[in-house]
Amino acid sequence: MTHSGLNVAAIREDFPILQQTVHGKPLVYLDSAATSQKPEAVIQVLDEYYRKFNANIHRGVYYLAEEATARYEGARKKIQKFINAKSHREVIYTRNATEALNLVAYAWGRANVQEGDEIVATVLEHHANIVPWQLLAKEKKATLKFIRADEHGLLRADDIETMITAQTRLVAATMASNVAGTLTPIKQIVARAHAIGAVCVVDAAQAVPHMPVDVQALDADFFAFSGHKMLGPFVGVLYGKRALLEKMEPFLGGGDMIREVHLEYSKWNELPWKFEAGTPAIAEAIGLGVAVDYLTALGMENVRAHERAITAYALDKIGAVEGIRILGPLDPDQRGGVVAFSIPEAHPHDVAQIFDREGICVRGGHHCAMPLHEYYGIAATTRASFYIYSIPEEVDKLVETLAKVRQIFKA
Amino acid sequence: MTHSGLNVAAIREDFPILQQTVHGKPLVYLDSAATSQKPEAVIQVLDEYYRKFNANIHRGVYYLAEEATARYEGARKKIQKFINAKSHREVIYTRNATEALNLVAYAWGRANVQEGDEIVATVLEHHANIVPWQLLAKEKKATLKFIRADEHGLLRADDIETMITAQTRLVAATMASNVAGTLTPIKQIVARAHAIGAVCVVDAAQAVPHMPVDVQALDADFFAFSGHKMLGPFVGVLYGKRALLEKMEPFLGGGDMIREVHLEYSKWNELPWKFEAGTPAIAEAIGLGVAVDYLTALGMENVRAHERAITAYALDKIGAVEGIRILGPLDPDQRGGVVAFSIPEAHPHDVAQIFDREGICVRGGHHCAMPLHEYYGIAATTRASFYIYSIPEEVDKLVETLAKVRQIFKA
Amino acid sequence: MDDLYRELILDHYQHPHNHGEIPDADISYEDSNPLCGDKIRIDLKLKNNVVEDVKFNGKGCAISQASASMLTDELIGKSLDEIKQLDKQFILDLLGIPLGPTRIKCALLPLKVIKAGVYGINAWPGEEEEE
Amino acid sequence: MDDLYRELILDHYQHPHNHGEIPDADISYEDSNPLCGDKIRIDLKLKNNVVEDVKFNGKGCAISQASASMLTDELIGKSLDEIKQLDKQFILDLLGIPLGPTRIKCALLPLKVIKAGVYGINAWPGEEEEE
Ligand SMILES: Cc1ncc(COP(=O)(O)O)c(C=O)c1O
Ligand SMILES: Cc1ncc(COP(=O)(O)O)c(C=O)c1O
Repeated sequence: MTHSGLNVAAIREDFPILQQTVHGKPLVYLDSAATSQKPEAVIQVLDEYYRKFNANIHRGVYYLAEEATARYEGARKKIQKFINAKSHREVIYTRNATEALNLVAYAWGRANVQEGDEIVATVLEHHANIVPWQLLAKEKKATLKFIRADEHGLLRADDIETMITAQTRLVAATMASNVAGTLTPIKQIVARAHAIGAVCVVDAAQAVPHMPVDVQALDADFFAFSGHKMLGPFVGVLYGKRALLEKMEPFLGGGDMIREVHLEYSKWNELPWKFEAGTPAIAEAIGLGVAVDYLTALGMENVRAHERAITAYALDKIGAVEGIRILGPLDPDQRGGVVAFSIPEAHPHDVAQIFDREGICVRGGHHCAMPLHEYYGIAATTRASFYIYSIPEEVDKLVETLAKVRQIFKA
Repeated sequence: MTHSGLNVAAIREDFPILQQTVHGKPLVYLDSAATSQKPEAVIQVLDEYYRKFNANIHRGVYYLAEEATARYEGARKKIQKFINAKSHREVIYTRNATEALNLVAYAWGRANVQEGDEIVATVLEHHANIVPWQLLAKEKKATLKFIRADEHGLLRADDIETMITAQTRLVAATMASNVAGTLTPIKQIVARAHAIGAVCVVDAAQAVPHMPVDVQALDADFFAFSGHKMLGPFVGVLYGKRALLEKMEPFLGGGDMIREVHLEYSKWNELPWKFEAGTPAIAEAIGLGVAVDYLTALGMENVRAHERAITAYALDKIGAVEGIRILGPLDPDQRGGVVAFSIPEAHPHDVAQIFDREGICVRGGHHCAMPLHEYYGIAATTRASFYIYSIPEEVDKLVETLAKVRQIFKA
Repeated sequence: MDDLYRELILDHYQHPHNHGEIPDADISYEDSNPLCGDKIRIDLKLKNNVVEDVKFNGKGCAISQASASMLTDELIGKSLDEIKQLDKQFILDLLGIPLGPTRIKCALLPLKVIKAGVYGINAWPGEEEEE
Repeated sequence: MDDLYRELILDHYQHPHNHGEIPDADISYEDSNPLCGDKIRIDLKLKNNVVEDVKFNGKGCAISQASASMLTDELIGKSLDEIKQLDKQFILDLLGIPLGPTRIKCALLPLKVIKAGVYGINAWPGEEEEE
C-alpha cells in the first residue's frame, strides 16, 4: 500500500522482536523515534563478534585484533559513504548523539565562544541540543537565543534571518523534530549561519535513520546522530568538517587519542582518533556498519517514501479522532515519521499505559523536548513513531485503542 | 593445578572464542588486560535483549521499556554490590574507564582545582589516568606531579608521603598497573590524600576484574573501571561518593540527566542519572550485570588465587629465559596477572607478530603507558596477561615460541 | 474496564479531593517526576504538629493525581511523625492496583513530595528502598 | 623461517643502510607511529632538487626499520617530484611480504615521514588512500 519500493512484509521477517506477543497481543512497536528495533543481520554480527573476533583494536598485531580493527574501521568508511562525508577522518564514534553534541560544546564551543557572543538554537530542539548550549552559555556568559516556530511547528523564516546576527558564533538546529516531526529548512539555516561566519551544528538524530542525507551538500559543520535509532547498537556518530576538527583541542584524554604521552606533555593522534579516547564501542560500531548496509540496500529514498506514506495515513486516521490535537505540520512532505498528539480526556501516561495492554508501544511524556511542549502550552503528548517495518494496520490498531481510552476516561 | 577453587576446564567451555583455531593453531588468548573474552551467558543476554526486550529506558511505560529499564537498573544494583558501594546512586554508567576518569576531571576537577594547586599521579599510570589531568592542569594552571616507582615497579613510600602536600587537591592513582602489574598500596594513598584534604581518584580498570574490591573499605572518592575487561560488553563505570557527586555540576547535558528543561534554565535529575546524558548503553549495562553474576558465582577470592598462581608460574618460566627483562615486582603477591617483558634480539611488535603465527595473542608496544616505559628506559614491551580461563599450558606455549623468536632473530 | 483504571481511581482523578492551595500553609513542597514532567505541590496547615488541612495542586496522569487525592484524604488528623512512617506499601494499598516500575514512580510522587516537605529535605530517609 | 621475517628484511633490520644523521640536511622530518610509539627521522641533502644523500634514524620494529633502510636506498638520485610519486605499493614491493593492516602502518611510516618532509606538511596528498 505504500508504493515505496520497500517490501515491508519481508522486512518485518528480518526483525525477530516483531514476531513477539506482549500481554498475549502481537507486538505493535510505534516508538522507533526513541530507539529502533534491530534486524537479524545486526543481532548476528554482534553475536559473531563476541564468538569469533573480540579483541581490543588498533594496537594488537594478532589475528583477532587485526580483524576487529579492520571491521571497526571498515564500518567507519561505510558510515562516511552513507552521509557522504569527504573523508573517514571526519567520522568520529561517540557514545550517542548526545555525547556528539556535547563534544562540540566542549571542544569547539569552549575555545570559540566568548562573553557576549550568541548561540542560537530553535524551540523545536531535543534536550540534547539545548542543555549543552545552556551549560556553555553559562560558563562563557554568552547568550542563548531560540528561533521560534509557528503554530504548525514550522520554524519562522523571519526568525532565521533576524535571530542569527553578527554576534552569533554557533547555530544549533535539528534537521527533524522528534515531537513535531518538522523537517526544518536546515540548508537555509546552515547558509544563514555561514553568511555571518558562525558554525552550524546539526542534530540529525531523527534525520539520518529516515531519509537520504549528504553532509557535503548540506555544508554542515558538525552533524550528530545515534546508531541505536537506525537499526544499529548503542553507539553514536559525530561528523565534523576536517578543517574544524584539526584545529580543535581534544575532548576526552586517554589511550588511543594520543600520539605520544610524556609526564610533562602529550601530543595528539590524527583524526578521527584524536577524539576517540579509550576503548570504544567496538562491537557496536561494527554493528552500525551492518545497519548501514541494510539501510543502503533498501535505499534511503525508499525508506523516506515508505515513512512519508505511513505518516500521511496516520495523520489522516489520527487526525479524524474527535477533539484530538496533533503537533506539527499536517503536510506529510514537511514532516518525518513521528505523530505526537493529545486528547482532552486522558493524560499521555495513561494513554500509553492502556495502549500497552493492547501490545502497542507508544510513548507518553515530553519526549525530551520540554521547551517545545511548553512553547505550545501543553504538558505532555502521546507519540507514535514509524520506521521501515511499520504498517498501516498498526495505525489502525492505534486509532481503535484510542477509542477505548476515551471510553474508559469518559467523564 | 592452580589450587584456586576455580574449575578452569569448565570455565573454558563457557567461552566460545576459546574453542577457535587461528592460523590453524588453537587460540591462546593472553591479552585479557586489553579486553577480556566473554562467556556464553553474556553473549546470550545481549542476543536476548535485542530479540525480546529492546527499548529505550526510563520514559516508556510499555512492557519492553519496563523490562529494559528494570534490567538496566537491576544491573546497576549488581555492580553496586560487587564493589560494595553504599547506594546504587553512586554507580554511574560511562562509556569506559577513560570516560569515567574524564568525567571526574571535568565535573569535579574544573570546579575544585585552581591555579597553583597540585594534582598528583604516579609514573605507573595508564594514559587514561594521565592525559585528563594534563588537560585539567593546563586549563587551571595547576601543577601535575608524579609519585615515582622503584626498580621493581613498586611506588616509593617516601614519595607518597612527600609528593602529596597541602597544595594537593587531587590524587590519581592506579590500583593495579596494566604493565608492571604492580598492586599499589592504594589504601595508604587514599588515606594520605584524605589526610591533607585531597580527593583520591582510583583507576581500578585492572583491579575490579581480578580481585575482590570494596570501595567503602578503601574509602575511595572516585573509582573507575571498564566492563569489557571483566567479561562484559563495552560500557564503563564510575563510582563516586554520593556527597561529592551531589555537589558536582553535570558533565554532559541532554536527555535523562534533567528534571526540567526550559528555554532559560534547566534543573538536574537525581543521582546517578544526573551524569547519564542521552540514551545509555542499555544492552551493554545489562550484559555487565550478567558478567558480574558470573564473577560473583566464581568468587573473586578464587579468581585472584587462580591469577596469582598462573602469574607465579609465568614469572618463573618467562623469567628463566636468557637475557629477558621483566617489568614490575617478581613477587606474585605484589602483582596482578600481567607480565610485560623485553628480549634484546627483537622488537615487541615483531615478537607479537611471530606469536600470532602460533595462534598466540600477546600485545607488543607501550600498552598506553608510554611514561612508564620511558621511566624504565625501554621503548616498548611484549605483554602477556591472564584471566580466569588462562592455563599453564598457554604459558608453556608462550615460552616455547619465545625460543623460536630468538632463533629467527639471532644476529 | 481496564483493571488499572478501576472506577475509584478514575473517580479520584476526575473529581480530586483536597485540590487547591492553602495560602498560609505551614509546610508546602513541590516536586516533579523527571520522567514525565508531572508536578505535584502539597500544602499543609498544622495545629500542634497535627495536620489540620491539606491541599494539593499539580497536573499529571490519573495515577499520580488519584494517588495525591487519596493520600491527602489520609493525612488529615495525622501527626508529622505518623506521616514520616508512611511508606510505599501504604500508597500501593490505597490505590489497590498492580503497577510497573515506571508507573510506581507516578504513584509515589505525592508521597515523595509530602515526605520531603515534612523532613524539609529532598533526600528523606528510606528513599533508597522506595525506588 | 617465518616468511614475514625473510633473510633480506632481517638483514636490513640488523644492518640498516643509510643509518645516521646529516647535520646540515636540507630537509629533515620526524614522525611516530601512535600505535606503538616507534619513531623515524629522515634527513635529506639535496642538489638541484635531487637527493644527494639521505640518512635515517629511529627505533622500531624490524618492519619499520627495514622499510626505512630499503626506502632510503631508493631515494638517492631521485628528484623531489619523483619522491612525491612514491606510493604504498612501492613500499610493499620493496618489502615483498604480506602485511596485515597494523603492520602496514609500520611499513609505511618511513614513506609517511619522507612525504611529509618533502611536502612540508603533515597531511600530504594521497594520504587517505594509503590507510
Ligand atoms: C590501568 C588501566 N586504566 C585505564 C584503562 C582504560 O580503559 P578503557 O580503554 O576501557 O577506557 C585501561 C585499559 O586499557 C587500563 O589498563
Ligand atoms: C532529535 C533528537 N536529538 C537527539 C537525541 C538524542 O539521542 P541519544 O539519546 O541517542 O543521544 C534524540 C533521541 O532521543 C532525538 O530525537
